[in-house]
Amino acid sequence: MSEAPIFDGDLKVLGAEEEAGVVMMTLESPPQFAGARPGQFLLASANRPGAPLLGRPLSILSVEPELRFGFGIVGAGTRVLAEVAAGETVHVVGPLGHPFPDLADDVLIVTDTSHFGTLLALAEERDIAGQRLNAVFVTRPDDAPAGAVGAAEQDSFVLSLFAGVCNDLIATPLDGLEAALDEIGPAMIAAGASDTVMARLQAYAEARSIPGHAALQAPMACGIGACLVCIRRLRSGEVINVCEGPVAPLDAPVFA
Amino acid sequence: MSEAPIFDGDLKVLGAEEEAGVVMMTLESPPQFAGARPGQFLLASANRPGAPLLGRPLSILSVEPELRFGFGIVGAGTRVLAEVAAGETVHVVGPLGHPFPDLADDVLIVTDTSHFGTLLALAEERDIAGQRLNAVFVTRPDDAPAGAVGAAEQDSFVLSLFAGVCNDLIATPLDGLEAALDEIGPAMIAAGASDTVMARLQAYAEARSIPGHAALQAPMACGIGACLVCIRRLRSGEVINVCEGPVAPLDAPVFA
Amino acid sequence: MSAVDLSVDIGGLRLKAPVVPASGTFSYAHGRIFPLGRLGALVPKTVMPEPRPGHPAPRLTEEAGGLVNAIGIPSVGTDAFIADVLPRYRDQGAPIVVSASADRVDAFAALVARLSGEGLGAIELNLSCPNLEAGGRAFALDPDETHRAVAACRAATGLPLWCKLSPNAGAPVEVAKAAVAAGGDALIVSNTMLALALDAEGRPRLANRTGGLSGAPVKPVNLRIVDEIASALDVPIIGCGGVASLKDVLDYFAAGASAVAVGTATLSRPSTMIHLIDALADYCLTHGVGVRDLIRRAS
Amino acid sequence: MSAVDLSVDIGGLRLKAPVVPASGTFSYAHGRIFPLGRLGALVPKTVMPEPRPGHPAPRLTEEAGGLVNAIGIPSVGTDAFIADVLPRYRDQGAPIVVSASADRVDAFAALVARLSGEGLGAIELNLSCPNLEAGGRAFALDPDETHRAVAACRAATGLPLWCKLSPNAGAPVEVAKAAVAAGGDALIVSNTMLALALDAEGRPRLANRTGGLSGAPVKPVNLRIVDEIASALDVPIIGCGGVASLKDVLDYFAAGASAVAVGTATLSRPSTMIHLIDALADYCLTHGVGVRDLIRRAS
Ligand SMILES: Cc1cc2nc3c(=O)[nH]c(=O)nc-3n(C[C@H](O)[C@H](O)[C@H](O)COP(=O)(O)OP(=O)(O)OC[C@H]3O[C@@H](n4cnc5c(N)ncnc54)[C@H](O)[C@@H]3O)c2cc1C
Ligand SMILES: Cc1cc2nc3c(=O)[nH]c(=O)nc-3n(C[C@H](O)[C@H](O)[C@H](O)COP(=O)(O)OP(=O)(O)OC[C@H]3O[C@@H](n4cnc5c(N)ncnc54)[C@H](O)[C@@H]3O)c2cc1C
Ligand SMILES: Cc1cc2nc3c(=O)[nH]c(=O)nc-3n(C[C@H](O)[C@H](O)[C@H](O)COP(=O)(O)O)c2cc1C
Ligand SMILES: Cc1cc2nc3c(=O)[nH]c(=O)nc-3n(C[C@H](O)[C@H](O)[C@H](O)COP(=O)(O)O)c2cc1C
Ligand code: FES
Ligand code: FES
Repeated sequence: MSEAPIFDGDLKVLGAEEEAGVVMMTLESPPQFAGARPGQFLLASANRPGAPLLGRPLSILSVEPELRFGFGIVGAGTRVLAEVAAGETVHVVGPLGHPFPDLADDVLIVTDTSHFGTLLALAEERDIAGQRLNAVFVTRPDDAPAGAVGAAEQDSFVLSLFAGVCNDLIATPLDGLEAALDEIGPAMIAAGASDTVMARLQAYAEARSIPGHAALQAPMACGIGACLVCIRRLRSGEVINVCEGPVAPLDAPVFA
Repeated sequence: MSEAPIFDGDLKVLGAEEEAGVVMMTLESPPQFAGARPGQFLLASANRPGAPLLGRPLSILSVEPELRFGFGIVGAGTRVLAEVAAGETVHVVGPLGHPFPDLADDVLIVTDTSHFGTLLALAEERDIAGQRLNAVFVTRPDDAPAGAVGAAEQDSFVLSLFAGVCNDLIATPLDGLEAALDEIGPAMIAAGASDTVMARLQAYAEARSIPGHAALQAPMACGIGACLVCIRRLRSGEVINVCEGPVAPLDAPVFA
Repeated sequence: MSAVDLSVDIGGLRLKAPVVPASGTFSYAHGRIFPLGRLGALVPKTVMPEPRPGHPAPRLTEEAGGLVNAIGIPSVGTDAFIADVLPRYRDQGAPIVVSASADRVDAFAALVARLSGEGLGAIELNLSCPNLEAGGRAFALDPDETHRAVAACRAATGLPLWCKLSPNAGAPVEVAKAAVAAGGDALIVSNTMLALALDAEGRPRLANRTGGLSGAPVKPVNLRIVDEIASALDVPIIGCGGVASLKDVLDYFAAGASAVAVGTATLSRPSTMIHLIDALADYCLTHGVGVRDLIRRAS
Repeated sequence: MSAVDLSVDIGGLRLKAPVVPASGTFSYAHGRIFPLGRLGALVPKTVMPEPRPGHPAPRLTEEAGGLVNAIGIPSVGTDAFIADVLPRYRDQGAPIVVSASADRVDAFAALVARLSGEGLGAIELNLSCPNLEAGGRAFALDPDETHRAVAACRAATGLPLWCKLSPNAGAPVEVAKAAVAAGGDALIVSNTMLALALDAEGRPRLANRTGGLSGAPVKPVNLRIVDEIASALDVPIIGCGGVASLKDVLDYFAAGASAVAVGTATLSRPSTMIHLIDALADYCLTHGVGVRDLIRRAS
C-alpha cells in the first residue's frame, strides 16, 4: 500500500453542493485512487488567485464512479475551496495515508462535525457492505462558532449524513458522552473528534479496556512524511506524523 | 487646479466593452472629477486577488454623466482590468495631472494606439465644442505585437474612435509621417505617441519652428509627485515627473 | 472616532495617531486626498545635503507581491528643500519629521544642524544611504558606523532623532543598541531589503540593477526584527514594512512597536493611513483598550 | 524532452538536470509521485549527529504568500539515518546529496567523516544550525565561523561539499568567500529568512515564536545574493528560495546560479521539480540554447 502511486494534478469538479457550511464535492477519479479506503485522504487546493499555497487534507469518501469528499468551511483554505464550481479544477494530491486497520464487525463510531469525513467514510463503506454500524455523534453547544451558520444547524446536517448509513445513531452533547457509550457498551471503537471529546473517550475506553482507533488531524504540508510539519504528541513521549497515519491506537496520542 | 481635491476609492463599473484588445469603460463619476479636462488622468486598479498592487494611469475621456476612459490591453495591469465586469468595482485615484494648456484652434493631433486615450480626450472635447480637429494617426506594421489581436486590427479600431470626432484624419505608417504632416502644414501640434514616432515628430517640428505639446507616459506609482518614479529625461539634462505633467513642450523631452 | 485617544510618544515627540508616512512615498500633495492633520506626523522624501539626480529610470517594479525600487534619493539639496519644499508641509496640524541622509558623517551632522532651526517635530536619520567613508556600505549595516553617524547628529541638534535601520544588517539588535547608545530617541524598523528583479530575458528590470524590496514580502522579516529589538532594548519603535491592514498595525504593536510607518500601501491606495487610523480607533473602542495596551500585549 | 542535455557540474558532481530538492521538503516517498531518477540529485532532510526531537507544533504557517517554518531539525541521528533512512534513497538513478548539520565544529566534521563512506554524490553543509560555540548564532551569519566549520568538514571528507548559506548574513559575499576559501565546492544560496508571524491576538503562530520564511517573498532577496556572489566569485551556485516557475529557474541562472533547489513549491505541488525540468528542456529546445548558455546570460 505504502508504495502505491500517488496522483498529483488538477481534477475537474463534477459537482459541489454546500449546505449548512458543509460542502460535498465530487471530482473526476483518476486511476491512482482505485482501492483507496476509509482513513485515507487527499490534499485539495483551489486553483484560484489568492488561494493558500498548501492543499488541505480531506478524507476520501468514495472513489467510484467519482472521487468524493466533504468538508466543513473552517478557514481560508476551505473557504476558497467552497467557492469552486463544477467545471473548474481543483488541485489534488492523493490518495495519502493508510486506511483503518481491521476493525470488529460491530465497531462503534464516535465522531463530531470536526472529524466527520473520516468516520463517514467508514460508515459508508460498511453500509455498502450491508453491515451498518452504530455511531455516537457529539454535538456542540448551539452558540459554538461554526462559520457563517450556527453550530446546531451544521451538526444537524452532518448528523443527517450519518443517519442515512448507520444503524443506531445517538446524538449527544459532550456531557452525555459516557451515558451514550454506556447505552451501547461497545467492544471496539473507531473515533475521530475534537481533542476535548477524544480525551474523555480515551479515559472511558481505558477504564474499561476497550480497544480502539483514533483518526488524528493536524495541519499538513507535504502529506507524505517529508516535511515533519504534521506532528502530534504521543503519551510515550514520541511524536508521530499524522500524514503517516492518520489512524493511531486510541490509547496512544495525547489529547490536550 | 493643482490644489483641487482628488478622489481615492472604489467606483462601480457601469459598462465595459472590449473590441480589438481595447476596452472602453465607464464608472460612476464622483464629484471630484467635475471639471477634469483632456490631458488629465486617473490611476485604476482591479479589486481582484492577484491584481498588481499599483494602479495604472489612464487618460480621462469624459466625466459626465459617467466617468469614461479607454485602454489597450498591454500587460498584467490592463489585462486584469479588462476582466472586470459591470457591477464590480474598480479602485480609482484621480483626477491627476494637468490638462493641455491653451491650444490653437487648428492644433493638429498626432498620435498612435499607444497614446490614443490622451489625444482622443482632446479630439472629443473639441468635437463637443463644435471645433473638430485634424489628426495624423501613425499605424504599426501589421505584424507588430498587440496582445491577442493583430496590430492592424487594433489600430483600425482605434482609428474608428478618432474618425467619429475628427475633421481630416490621415492614417499613415511611420515612414509616411513627414508627408502626412506636410499635407496638413500644421501651425501647432498636440501629440502623444511611441518614442520612435515622437523623435521624428520633434525633429520635424523643430526644423520648421512649429510649436507643440507632447503628452508623455511613464510607469507610475503615486500619480501625484511624491515617489519620483515616473521620470522622463529632458534635453536640458533635467528630469520631470510625468505625473506632474503629463503634457510638456514638444521640444523639451528626450525621445530615445 | 475622534473620541478615542490614539496618541503615543515617540522619543520625545507626541503623535496624535501612531501612523506616519514612510519617507519617499508621501508628499504634501496627499493633502488633496485627505486632511494631512490627521496623520501622526508628516514625513517628506529624504533630503540630502546637495542637489543630486538619483538613479535613471526604470526606478520601480512589482515583484513577489511587493515593490522593488531604486530611486537613488534624488534631492533638491538642503537649501532648496528649506526654501521651497518644507513650507508646503507647515501649518497642517501635524508635526513635521524630516528624513535626512548623507554619505559622510560630517555632512550628515551639518545637515541635521541646519534643519534644527526649522521648527520640526523630529529628524529621521535615513541610515541606509551608502557610506562613502566605509566602502559604500550603508551606515545601518554596521553598529560602529551607525554609532558614528548618530553620535555626530546627536551633537548637532536638540531635536528628537528617529534612526531608520536596515533589514540587511546581520545583527540588527547590535545596530539598534549602537543607535540608542549614540543618542537616538526612537528607531524605525526598517527600510527596504536589497533585492534583484529580472525581466524575461534575464536583464535587470531597474536601471540601477538592484533595488529595495518593500511591501507584504518584507513584513514577516521586519516584524521579527522589531520583536528582537523590543526584547533587548527599551526604546520607542516605529514598525515599517508591509503595513497595509489593521492586522499589520496590531502585529507590529504586538511585536513591540508603538507606531507604524506606511509606504508601499500608500502608493497603492493613498488613503491607507487614514483608513488604518480609523480602524485602529474602532478596534480600541470595540475592545475597550487603549492603543498603548496593544504594545507587546501577548509577550 | 530527453533529447536535450540539461546536465551541469556542481562542484565536482555531475547532475543530469539542474533541479534538486531543497532539504526538508522532500523524501523518498516522492518516488510514489514521480520517478526519483529524473531529479538532479536526491536530498533528504538535514541529518544531525544525535537523535533530537525538533520544535513542538505548530511548526508551519502561511504568511505573505510564503511559508514560515520552525521545524527545529528533528533527526533520528546519524546511526539510524545510515541504517534506516539512507537505503531508501539508493539505486534510484540520481546521486544522493546528504544535508548534514551540527551545533559544534568537531561534531560537524565527525558527521561528515561518517557519511563519507556511504556512496554519496556530495555532502550539503546546512550552516544555519545554531552554533553553540558562538552564542547560538548560525554558522552562516559569520565568515569566520563559516570558515571554521567548512575547513573542518573539508579535512574530514573527499566528497564535494555544498555549503548552504543564510540570507540573514549582513555580508553574504564575505561568508561565500570564507566557504570557498575553506574548501567548499559549491554554494546553496540560500536558506530561509528569520521571520515572525502572529495570530489575531498578537501571539506567535509557531511554537518556537520565530521561524524561517521561504517561498515567493524571499526570491528577490536570494536572487540578489546570488548575483552579488556570482559577480565576486567563480564557484558553482545553486539558487534556492521561491523557485516555482520556469521564470524563477531562468532568473536564478541569469543571476549566476547553475542549478536551483526547490522547497516550498514542492510542498504545495509535489511534482514541481519535474515540471521545471520539462519546461527547461522545452525552453532550451525552442530557443536553441544549452542550459549552460543561460548562466549570467545578460551580464
Ligand atoms: C487526515 C485528515 C483528514 C481530514 N478530513 C477532513 C474531512 O474529511 N472533512 C473536513 O471537513 N475536514 C477534514 N480535515 C480537517 C481539515 O483538513 C481542516 O479543517 C482544514 O485543513 C482547515 O483548513 P482552512 O484553511 O479552512 O482553515 P485554517 O485557516 O488553515 O485553519 C483554521 C483552524 O483549523 C486548524 N487546522 C488547520 N488545518 C488543520 C488540519 N489539517 N487539521 C486540523 N486542524 C487544522 C488551524 O490550526 C486553525 O485553528 C481532515 C484533516 C486531516 C489531517
Ligand atoms: C498619463 C498617462 C495616461 C495614459 N493614458 C492611457 C490611456 O488613456 N489609454 C491607454 O491604453 N494607456 C494609457 N496610458 C498607458 C498605460 O498606463 C499603460 O499601458 C499601462 O500602465 C500598462 O500597464 P500594464 O500592467 O498593462 O502593463 P505592464 O506589464 O505594467 O507594462 C507593459 C509595458 O508597458 C510599459 N508601461 C507600464 N506602465 C506604463 C505607463 N504608465 N506608461 C507607459 N508605459 C508603461 C512597461 O514598461 C512595459 O514595457 C497612459 C499612461 C500615462 C502615463
Ligand atoms: C518608491 C519608494 C521610495 C522610497 N524612498 C525612501 C527615502 O527616500 N527614504 C527612506 O528612508 N526610505 C525610502 N523608502 C523606504 C520606505 O520609507 C519604507 O521604509 C519601505 O518601503 C518599507 O515600508 P513599506 O513596505 O510600507 O513600503 C522608499 C520606498 C519606496 C517604495
Ligand atoms: C518545512 C521546511 C523544512 C525545512 N527544513 C530544512 C532542513 O532540514 N535543512 C535545510 O537546510 N533547509 C531546510 N529548509 C529550507 C529549505 O531547504 C530552503 O532552503 C528554503 O525553504 C528556501 O527555498 P524555498 O523557497 O524553495 O522553500 C526547510 C524549509 C521548509 C519550508
Ligand atoms: S505533512 Fe509533511 S510530514 Fe506530514
Ligand atoms: S508617480 Fe510618483 S512621482 Fe509620478
